[in-house]
Amino acid sequence: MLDNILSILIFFPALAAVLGFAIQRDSIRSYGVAVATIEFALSLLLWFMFDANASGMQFMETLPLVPVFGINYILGVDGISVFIIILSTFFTLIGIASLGEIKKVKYMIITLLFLQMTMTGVFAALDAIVFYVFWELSLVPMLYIIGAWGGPLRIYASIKFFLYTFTGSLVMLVGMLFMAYFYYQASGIWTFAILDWYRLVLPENLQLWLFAAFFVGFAIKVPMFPFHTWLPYAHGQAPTIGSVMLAAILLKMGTYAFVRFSLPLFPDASVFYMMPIAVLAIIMIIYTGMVAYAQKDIKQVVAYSSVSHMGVIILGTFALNVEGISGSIFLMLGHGVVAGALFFLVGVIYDRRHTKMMSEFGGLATVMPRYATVFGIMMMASVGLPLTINFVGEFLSFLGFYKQSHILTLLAGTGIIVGAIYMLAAYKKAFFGEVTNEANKNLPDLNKKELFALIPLVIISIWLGVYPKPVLEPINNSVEAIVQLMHDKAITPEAKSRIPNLINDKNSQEGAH
Amino acid sequence: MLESVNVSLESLNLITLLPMLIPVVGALLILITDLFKSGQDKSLYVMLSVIFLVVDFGALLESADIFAKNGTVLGVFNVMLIDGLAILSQFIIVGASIVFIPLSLTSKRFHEFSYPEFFALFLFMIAGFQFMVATDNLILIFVGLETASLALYTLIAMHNRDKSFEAAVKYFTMGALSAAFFSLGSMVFYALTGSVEINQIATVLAGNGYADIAYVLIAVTFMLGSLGFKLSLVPFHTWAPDVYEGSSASMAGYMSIVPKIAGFIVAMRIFEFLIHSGVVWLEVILYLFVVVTMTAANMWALVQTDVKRMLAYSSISHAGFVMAAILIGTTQSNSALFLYWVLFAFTNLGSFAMLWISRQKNIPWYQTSDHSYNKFAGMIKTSPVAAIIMGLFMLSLAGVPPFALFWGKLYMISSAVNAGYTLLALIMALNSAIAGYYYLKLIVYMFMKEPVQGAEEQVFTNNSSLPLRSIIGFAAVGTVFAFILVNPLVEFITSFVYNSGY
Amino acid sequence: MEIGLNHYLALSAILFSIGLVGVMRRKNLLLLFLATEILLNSVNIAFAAISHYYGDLTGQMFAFFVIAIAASEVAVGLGLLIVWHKRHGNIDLDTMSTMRG
Amino acid sequence: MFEAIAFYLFAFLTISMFYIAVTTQQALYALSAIAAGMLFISAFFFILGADFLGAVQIIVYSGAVMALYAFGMMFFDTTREVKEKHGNSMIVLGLSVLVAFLVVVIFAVPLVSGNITALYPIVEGAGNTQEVGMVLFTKYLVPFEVAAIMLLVAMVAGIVLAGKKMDLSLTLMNEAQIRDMRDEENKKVLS
Amino acid sequence: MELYLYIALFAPLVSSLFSALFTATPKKMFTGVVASGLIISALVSSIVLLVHILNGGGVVHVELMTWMETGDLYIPFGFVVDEVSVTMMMVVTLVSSVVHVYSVGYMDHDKGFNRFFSYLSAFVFSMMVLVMSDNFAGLFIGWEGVGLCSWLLIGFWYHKESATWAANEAFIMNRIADLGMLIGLFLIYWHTGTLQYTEAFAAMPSLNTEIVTWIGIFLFIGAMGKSAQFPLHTWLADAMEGPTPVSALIHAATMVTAGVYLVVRSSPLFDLIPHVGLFIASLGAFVALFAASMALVNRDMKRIIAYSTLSQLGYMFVAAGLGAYWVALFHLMAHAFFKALLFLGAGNVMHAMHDELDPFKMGGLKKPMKWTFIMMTLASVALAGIYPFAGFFSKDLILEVAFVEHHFILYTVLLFTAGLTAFYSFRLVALIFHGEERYKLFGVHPHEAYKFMLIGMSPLLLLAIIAGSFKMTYFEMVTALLPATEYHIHSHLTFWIMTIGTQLFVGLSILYAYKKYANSSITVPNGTSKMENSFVYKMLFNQYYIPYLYQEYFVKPYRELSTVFWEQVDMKIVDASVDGIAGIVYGTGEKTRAMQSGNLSTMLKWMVAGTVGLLSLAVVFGLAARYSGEIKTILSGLGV
Repeated sequence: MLDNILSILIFFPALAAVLGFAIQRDSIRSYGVAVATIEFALSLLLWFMFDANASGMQFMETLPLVPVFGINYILGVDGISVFIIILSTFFTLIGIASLGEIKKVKYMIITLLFLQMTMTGVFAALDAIVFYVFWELSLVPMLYIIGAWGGPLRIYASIKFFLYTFTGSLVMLVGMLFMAYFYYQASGIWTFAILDWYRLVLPENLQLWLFAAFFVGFAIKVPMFPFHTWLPYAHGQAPTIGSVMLAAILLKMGTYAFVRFSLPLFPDASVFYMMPIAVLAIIMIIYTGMVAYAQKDIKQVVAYSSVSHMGVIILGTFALNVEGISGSIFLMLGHGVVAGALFFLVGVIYDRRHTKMMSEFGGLATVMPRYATVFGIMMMASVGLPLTINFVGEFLSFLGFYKQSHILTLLAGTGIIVGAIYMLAAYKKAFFGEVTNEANKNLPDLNKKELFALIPLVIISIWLGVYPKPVLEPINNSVEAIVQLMHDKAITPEAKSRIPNLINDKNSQEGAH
Repeated sequence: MLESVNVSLESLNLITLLPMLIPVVGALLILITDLFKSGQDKSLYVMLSVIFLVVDFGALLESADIFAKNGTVLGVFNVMLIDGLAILSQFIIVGASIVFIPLSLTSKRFHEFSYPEFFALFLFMIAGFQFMVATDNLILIFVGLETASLALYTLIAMHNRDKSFEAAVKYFTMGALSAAFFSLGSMVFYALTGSVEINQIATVLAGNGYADIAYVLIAVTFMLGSLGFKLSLVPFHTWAPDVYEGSSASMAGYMSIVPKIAGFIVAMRIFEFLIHSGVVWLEVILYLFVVVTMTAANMWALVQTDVKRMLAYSSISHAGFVMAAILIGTTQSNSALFLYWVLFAFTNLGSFAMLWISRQKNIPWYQTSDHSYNKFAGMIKTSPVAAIIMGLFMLSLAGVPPFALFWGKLYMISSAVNAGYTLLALIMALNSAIAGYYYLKLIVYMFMKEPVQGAEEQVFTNNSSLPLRSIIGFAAVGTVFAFILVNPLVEFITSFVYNSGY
Repeated sequence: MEIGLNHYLALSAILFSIGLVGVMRRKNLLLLFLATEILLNSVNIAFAAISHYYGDLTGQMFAFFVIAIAASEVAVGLGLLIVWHKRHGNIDLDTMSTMRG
Repeated sequence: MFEAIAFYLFAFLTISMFYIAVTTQQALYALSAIAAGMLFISAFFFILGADFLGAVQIIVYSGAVMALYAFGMMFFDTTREVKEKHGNSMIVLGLSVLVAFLVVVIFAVPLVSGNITALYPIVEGAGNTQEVGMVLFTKYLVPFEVAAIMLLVAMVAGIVLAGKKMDLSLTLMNEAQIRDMRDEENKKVLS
Repeated sequence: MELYLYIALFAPLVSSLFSALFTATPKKMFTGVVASGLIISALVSSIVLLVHILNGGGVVHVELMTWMETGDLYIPFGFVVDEVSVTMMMVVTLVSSVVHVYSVGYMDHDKGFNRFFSYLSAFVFSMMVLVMSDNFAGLFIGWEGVGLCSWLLIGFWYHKESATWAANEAFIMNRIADLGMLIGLFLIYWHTGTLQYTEAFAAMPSLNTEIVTWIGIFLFIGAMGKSAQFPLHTWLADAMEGPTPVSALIHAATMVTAGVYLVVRSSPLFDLIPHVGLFIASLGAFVALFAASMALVNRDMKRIIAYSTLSQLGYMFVAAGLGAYWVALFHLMAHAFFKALLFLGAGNVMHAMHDELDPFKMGGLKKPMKWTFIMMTLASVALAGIYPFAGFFSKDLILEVAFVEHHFILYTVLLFTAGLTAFYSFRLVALIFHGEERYKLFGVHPHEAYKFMLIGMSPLLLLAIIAGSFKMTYFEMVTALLPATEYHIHSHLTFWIMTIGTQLFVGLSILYAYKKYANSSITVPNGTSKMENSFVYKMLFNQYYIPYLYQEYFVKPYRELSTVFWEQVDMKIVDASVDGIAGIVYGTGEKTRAMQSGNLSTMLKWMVAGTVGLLSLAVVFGLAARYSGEIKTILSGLGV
């Protein structure tokens, strides 16, 4: 059974979701929690069995799907993906467990379980087409969540979300087909297996084109400036759980894909595009940070802050060294936890007041001290205070990119200032001051269900901020493998010099000792 | 004096005629049955048709077997041509017919099904299509085409509403013009080569090195006009939306599959040798057709208010998409055409069948047409299973993986990529994205809107019966589990296409 | 003044164009159908001429089948017109535009 | 010489007939013009030695088809002047002139690849009908049979469309109405 | 010894977490007591460690666990107790112990009593991390941690708009500097391969000077924020919105000196780059004068003390910049004692005056508040640098350093500032404690603070008086780590002239202050006097208009630019272009659907038109193919 743990992780929730149709409406919550708990336990088991010292893929599974065309069902995890999978199962669990009073709760839970399937699938897939399948499929549950439970503009938002990302990923699909074709030309074998593709060294001009094609798909998903405008709508309209899943997991697909595809497949192109992408990332960091400051709706603040943080992740990824990439992956987890928690928190107040306008609030710290505390902790985590989860990632990302460019890192670093400005300003508006609005005077503080969702997030965000090693170490091992692969594959001298050669480094160090 | 001709029976290869004869016999049998005892229930005729079609399918398997052993077979004075294309397309034609004809078994009564002639004509039409694809003789293509078309016009009209007559007349008139184009095109080919057999034409043209390029272009132009009409390429598509809207949903779904595959086979036979011999003009023109058809039809589909009409435009767009296979003209692209069409058949069968079971006899106040979007509003509340199934079909049409049509798109775009048509591949991809919008629109209506106040609750089971539900279930299963089918299909199709020299 | 194949082909083209004029111009469906007959006939001339000049019978065969097709089309077309006429009392194609867009 | 005169004469006649057919406002004129044009075309067939085709043309076209049209004309009561709205005649004119010009220009170009080997050569000494029959029932046997099916289809279609209660809608009638109708029919049959 | 290290480090954390448990409950006295107890235990541990170090017990170094490890980067949670850090630990734990005890009384009536102790102890913990860390990353943890606690504590009374605004200002300004610090860290890492102090400093001499300069500059930018050096100084005065014990602990004694500590800690680095050191010293001197000048006219008791703090920080930077690290650290220590005392005294006054801050509204308080009067006066004396108080030893030393290093301009500035310091300090004392009892106009009945608060303050008083006598012990201790430069003026005559001259100058300033402000004619200014309308007064009173400039030229444009980015750029350009593309597609469909007019004749025309179009293209192509040769000739003739 454990040989197929990844398949089980993927399809168990889907199966459970199908069976869920038969469950009575009253019992569906318990059912959902039970399924999500099992799924989460399975993912923990995955972690438990995961060999942290190995850098390669583990728990590989292979099954022919369309063998004539080289499409196979290949799964596997390494240090990069295993934690995102756990994060996704975790969020599904607390998402379902803390689900508030909503209409059609049964459909919501079933949809979430389907979403869980697609998320695990994306991160576990090692075949481009299988990856693409889950990648696209993940849009559907999200579309439904936004469209059916969202705010007044939900239909516009959901369609925009779907079409925008769909368009991007179709371009990416063309890129994948080209990649497979080039592989076929080089080796005479059709394959979409990523690990096979890793071995293909492409000439630089092809790399540039393919990188661009993949980039469109990934960048929209991330979302990178200027492709980000679907995100505020999606977040603004989505129900709490939708925003949480979107921010915590779905956005990570884009950045994860950069690490999984763009970097190892196209090292020269990565170097070539590094600076333009860094500029985009900096625009994301600063510009969206400023836009976040101008928001009046607290959820939009968090939404734009997500974009801003994703910029840091991108920057770290394109540092193309171990520090930066590890940091960016860690920041994916960190941002997942923090942004997820922030959206939860915004949802808490929305449930009570049915508004997200900061002008409606003020002085909440007096009325809801626990809420204010948790929000404060999460806000500080979002700002990237040391000993919180985000700091580790941000620090490493910036540190990594500093190797590539001083000035750009300095510019990007202003993100920590901009981030503090919008977050603190929002917190001040909502929580500080006198309680002026009559409706806020008797708001109940966090209840048990909400605490159940939030306390673990607080614990994680501090635990991993203080002691990131158990997570960072496996990530580091896998990233080192990728960086070394990139160095070995790089053709242009510039790429060779930009991407560190770990083996030589180690040798020279040993020699020096 | 003329010498008498001695023909041995073996040399005729009459087996090549067998698959076409079966539906003809079936049709005659139905007519005769009615003659002896009229007023029998439609189920008898449906089952008779299905039986004959199944036998036909069996005969096709036999032909496929022969093809696999001996390669391409000529028969009956070399008029019949049983190659891979013929067999594959007949599989699609007959297979689709087998699943479409039971859609007549609605629980409500519809005019056309009380006529045994309906079923007879249906079978004649199938025979016509089979003749059309199983030959490379322009005369037989023409006659087969007309047989099928005339039957089809009648079948549409028999739905017996104002709109269906209007549709039939429009279709008929344009069809007549198209027939004229076809004959003119054939005439020029004949003038060029002294032959009306495509192989022969190709040989002669290649022999003289396309000396009369102007004539060739005229022939191609008129052939394009005629086949473009059949395949609903823009600007020859104008009949399609009206005809789809005017005919019953089951017939519309049928039309989106079967006549087109026949048309594609003819187009493939005529155009591919031309493209391969370097008629650049044709390549450019086909490129234009593909792009314009895909894009324009998508844009029009965006603005539709009726689902069936939207699906009509979407079918046009899909046809444009598949037309790319002929433009590309590699073995892979031709295989992709068949793969795409098989998967498309599953999905379209499902979606049109869904429309068909929700068909009301009278249009309620809140609908502007048979299947206007707001009829489906809030369907998830009133009939969740139907909504989910319909959603599946829409996602499949949009090309969302892993549903059926995604694999078709994947293979098709891949063939474009492999043949170096990068831009085309991108345009195809982007068009899929545009198309996403209108399929999504239906999903939005079904899942995200509230039902219209006072709407009938039972509209989605209005017309359903066990056979219809089974067919929808079959289509749904095929759509969802297509990924299992893809590999055997690709292998099978590719070997047939490759062995036919395409 | 030798009459060659090209003469016939040109004649055929002219007649075909006249047929097209009719097809485009006519609003009365019956007369429109008549125009389509012109189209088919013009092609038939060319077929016969090519057949003659090449000494090959295929052209005549084609023409023969075209005639058969034309005849069957008339039957179906008139059938449709009759039904329409029964319901609407006219056969003007301007009246049939309930479906559009 | 005779051939040339005949060609130009008949060409002139057919063109004018067909021109009248597509332009006249009188349905009867149009019908007559068409019928005449068909006859003139059969003349071409005779000139070109396709006697069988000429005969068929006269019988089928000028006879059967025209009779059908004539019948239709009476049925539809279009013997009077036909009122047609002509929207933008410039489009029609432009398009058709363009077609004519292009096709004629191209067709005026002599075919380079002249020496075509006839696949089914016209045999000296045999009558045209014989030859046609020979080819028709060997090479073109299948199309011929299919054509037969096509004619059957057309017949059935014609009968269904024009004859069988297409003016009623069984879709919209309820069971009782249909039963009444059936009963009435049976009565007719019995009486 | 490691046990003591852990106690010193984690006792505050435990204290913070313990208090945190009760944040949501009403005031509980025992939280304050327990917190104070734990902090005192940290103090005791620090003393033990100090003794250990003094006895030559050697550096105590522990590595708790790995924090970050990836690629070549390795950052542990390492803590070191050496001569420098133990000094800081002493200062921190001592002042915080006093402040904790004091706060039990001061926050007596506050609803957020428990919360306050939680924050305060958290601050102590962060500060301990800052000073004890053995690497730059750990320092940065503490650095940000104290920033957070400062934010929490400034904004402690979060219902006050001004408090929360000040808290945010402080945090954001510090963030600006932190960026510089981060960049400094990155530079260190990428050029030395480590962030450990010892290894990094060991590697630095071999680096390119340019790089070391940049490292120094960026680290100093970090220090500027925390220590509120110009131009990042505005937050410190605004930070006085927080409770007074907070001001005493954070904004006088400990956190603001972190910048100095950083420079001292990085002494091996700054030794390599004297030009940067000179800049630091110059900036320090400038800030010393600049802040003192603002303190001259201010009418907010706490702000005056805050400006004085700022000014003293300037002194420290002068010393540190000139390479006299031990002097800087010594002044840091001494300053911590008397400035904390001053603040706590001010706290007593505020308590008595019901949070009144304007000294002009007080006067004559020496009678009801005798002990406070004594303490504040002595603290002011120490601040002014009168022999034999602590300030004399430390501050005069700095003047000497400037003199010995031949930076006479700096010396002059500092000397002048010393006079100003004396003046504004005693202006404050005079206004509060002497003269008419103006507070009676406002119906206040002042009373002395709790006795235990006064007793709690007494260690500070003691140290403010006697700290100077530890100079040599201290010198011997820290020079084990820091450059042991002794600053002696070679000529004895000069030395005496300078010392006595300075004392005289300072004494005169004090007298002048008393003369001007201790008399009974002082009234609450109403903006009408001649002085108040003078340009200099206005400029000083408005803090050189710097906060105004920041507001006008940074805050407002930032806000407006943000709005523009959102409403104009994001919505109207980026998003609108996406929607525009969709709109074009949809609109094309909408416009061209008329092609499908539903009229059969139109359909037929389209069909014919399509064919004609194809034909035309065919003819064009055919002609082009036919005459390709001729076309080529023509084109080549045209020179294409």
